[in-house]
Amino acid sequence: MEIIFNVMGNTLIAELLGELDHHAADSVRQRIDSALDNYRAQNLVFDFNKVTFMDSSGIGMILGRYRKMGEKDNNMAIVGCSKPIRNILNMAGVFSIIDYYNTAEEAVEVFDRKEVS
Amino acid sequence: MGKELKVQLEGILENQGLARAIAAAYVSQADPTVEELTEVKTAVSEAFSNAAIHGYGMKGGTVNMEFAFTSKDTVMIKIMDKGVGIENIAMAMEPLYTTDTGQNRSGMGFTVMESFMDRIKVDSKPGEGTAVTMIKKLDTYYGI
Amino acid sequence: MGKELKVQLEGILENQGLARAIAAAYVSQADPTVEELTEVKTAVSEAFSNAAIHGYGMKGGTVNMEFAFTSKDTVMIKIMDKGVGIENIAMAMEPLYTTDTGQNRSGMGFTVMESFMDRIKVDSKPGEGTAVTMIKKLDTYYGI
Amino acid sequence: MESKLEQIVAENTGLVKSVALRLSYVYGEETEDLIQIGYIGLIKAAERFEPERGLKFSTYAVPMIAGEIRSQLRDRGAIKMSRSIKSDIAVVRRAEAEFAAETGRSPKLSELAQKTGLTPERVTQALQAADAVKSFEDYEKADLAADEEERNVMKMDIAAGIESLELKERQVVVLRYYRDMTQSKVAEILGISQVQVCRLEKKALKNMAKKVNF
Ligand SMILES: Nc1ncnc2c1ncn2[C@@H]1O[C@H](COP(=O)(O)OP(=O)(O)OP(=O)(O)O)[C@@H](O)[C@H]1O
Ligand SMILES: Nc1ncnc2c1ncn2[C@@H]1O[C@H](COP(=O)(O)OP(=O)(O)OP(=O)(O)O)[C@@H](O)[C@H]1O
Ligand SMILES: [Mg+2]
Ligand SMILES: [Mg+2]
Repeated sequence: MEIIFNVMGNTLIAELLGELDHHAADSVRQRIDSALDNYRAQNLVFDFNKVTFMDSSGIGMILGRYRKMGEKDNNMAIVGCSKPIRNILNMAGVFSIIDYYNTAEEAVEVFDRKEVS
Repeated sequence: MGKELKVQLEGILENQGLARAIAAAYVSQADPTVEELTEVKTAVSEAFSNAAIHGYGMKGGTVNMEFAFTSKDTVMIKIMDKGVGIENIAMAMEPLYTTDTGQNRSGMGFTVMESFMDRIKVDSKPGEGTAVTMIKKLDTYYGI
Repeated sequence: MGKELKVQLEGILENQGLARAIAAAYVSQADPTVEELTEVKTAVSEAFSNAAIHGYGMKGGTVNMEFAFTSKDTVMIKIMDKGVGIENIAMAMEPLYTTDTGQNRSGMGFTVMESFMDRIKVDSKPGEGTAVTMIKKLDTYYGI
Repeated sequence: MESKLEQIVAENTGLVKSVALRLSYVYGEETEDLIQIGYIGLIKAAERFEPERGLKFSTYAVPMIAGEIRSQLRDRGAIKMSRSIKSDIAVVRRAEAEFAAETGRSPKLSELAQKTGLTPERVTQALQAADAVKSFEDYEKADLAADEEERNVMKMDIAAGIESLELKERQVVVLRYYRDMTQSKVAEILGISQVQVCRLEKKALKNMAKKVNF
């Protein structure tokens, strides 16, 4: 799986491409964690637009990052899921703790507003 | 049954994509929707990764898969390992239950299989291995 | 070898497409070109149909297929039946040679396999069955 | 020694032509270009050929000629995931999205085949290939390929078409393109006239084009 990182202000956007399965998950976790450290980002957006396949490994990957980011000031968002992927994340209740937006820009806007208020 | 397929491959995570692709090739014969195809692939991916991760503790071992159509539009998929087996099957199938002590597993594999397939049966004995049998009716509802 | 795959299915023409699709799924792991993929699929198709038509005389029987990478970019495919076998292998492999008395066979199956794969070996014994082993080097791997 | 090599090369120029022709169909490159490259492969084959091993020269040379052509095309960046599968992926993906928007449900493989004009087998293959796409570059290129949509220059894939040919057409195509025989040689073997061979060949190529292009 390929990941392209993008930074907008305090936010790290991880755009994932390809198949996210248990085989790919290990390295995805590591790369995202080290990017979070390197950019000292406060917020994290997962862009799933180009993910062609995902199984439950994606849940673990996202929730793991959520736990790691932990602190109250940090924000996380997920964007661009296909229907099957949304289904899987829903099953685990991921969207009850992490917001879903259509685009990364939208997510960043919301984060910015939160910071102002 | 003429359309049965038996497959044997090594239970390592590297083979997860291959296991999915074979399942897709098999099920494609029944003209599923793209969504159904994704659901079957996901379920197979979960069962196969469980065999590799839990059954064989990431050390490898043979995984057998069997595919059959029990009717024109109903597919049955069986995924078997000869790994450590499961002590308490009912508990293992609970959503969020995982024996993984790290931060990486969500314990949602069986839940995903149950949601995407119509029926799932787990046979397992500690020390002997695990067989997951899944059945899915492909929706011919649209009359094509 | 971790990437080996063994497959068992019924040797009937209905399964020819499935045999091709499985071969494609396997070979796809090495990132072949579309052309290479088509070549492998066609060769598998020929060997599989020979098992069904000649080996089992269209009455069905088990066909085993084995896939392996002998190196990163070289695939080996073996297709086996336990059918009637071949009396004279060299003759059978000649272009245009066919034992089909009707109008349907062109006697080009082996020629196509030889043209599309790098190496092909046929083991056969009358009354015991036939094994066709084919090797192809995918030349996309290096240099890209 | 030297003249032996020249002789082998001279005797097998037809081999180069037939391989080049075949690959030019597949890759949509100029046959003449490929013939030039193919000669290099032929010379290599002639140098390395060991008759003692009992292999026919043509059996040994064809993969070397084809290999030479492919590797040069590859260096030029002409091959990787070839154009047809990339555009297949994009075409299928778009058709899927359109279908879902129109009907509110996911399409069956047969419906995608109908909508795209591809065979169901090719739809399945495109879906698998789409899953396996591994780089952003390939992903973008897939969309580009579909935008260009030069269907008439889509490569004809001889291999894919062979199985669907009628008996005589199949024999002619295999003998001509894979066994490097002249039309008159084929005519002799099949016991028909050269004109008939020529006709069969044209018809076969047309049929394969019909089957493979959309
Ligand atoms: N083939 C198997 N062999 C042995 N134990 C298994 C097998 N499959 C599942 N288990 C046990 O069942 C538990 C639940 O499996 P499940 O797939 O639901 O979650 P998980 O694999 O732990 O996490 P996730 O699949 O979400 O990454 C596992 O933690 C493991 O203890
Ligand atoms: N698996 C097999 N078992 C028994 N006989 C075989 C087998 N494969 C090939 N043969 C014999 O070899 C001959 C040549 O095979 P080949 O595939 O080249 O041509 P064909 O099958 O007769 O025609 P085509 O493949 O062009 O339709 C066959 O006619 C048959 O007699
Ligand atoms: Mg699991
Ligand atoms: Mg044949």
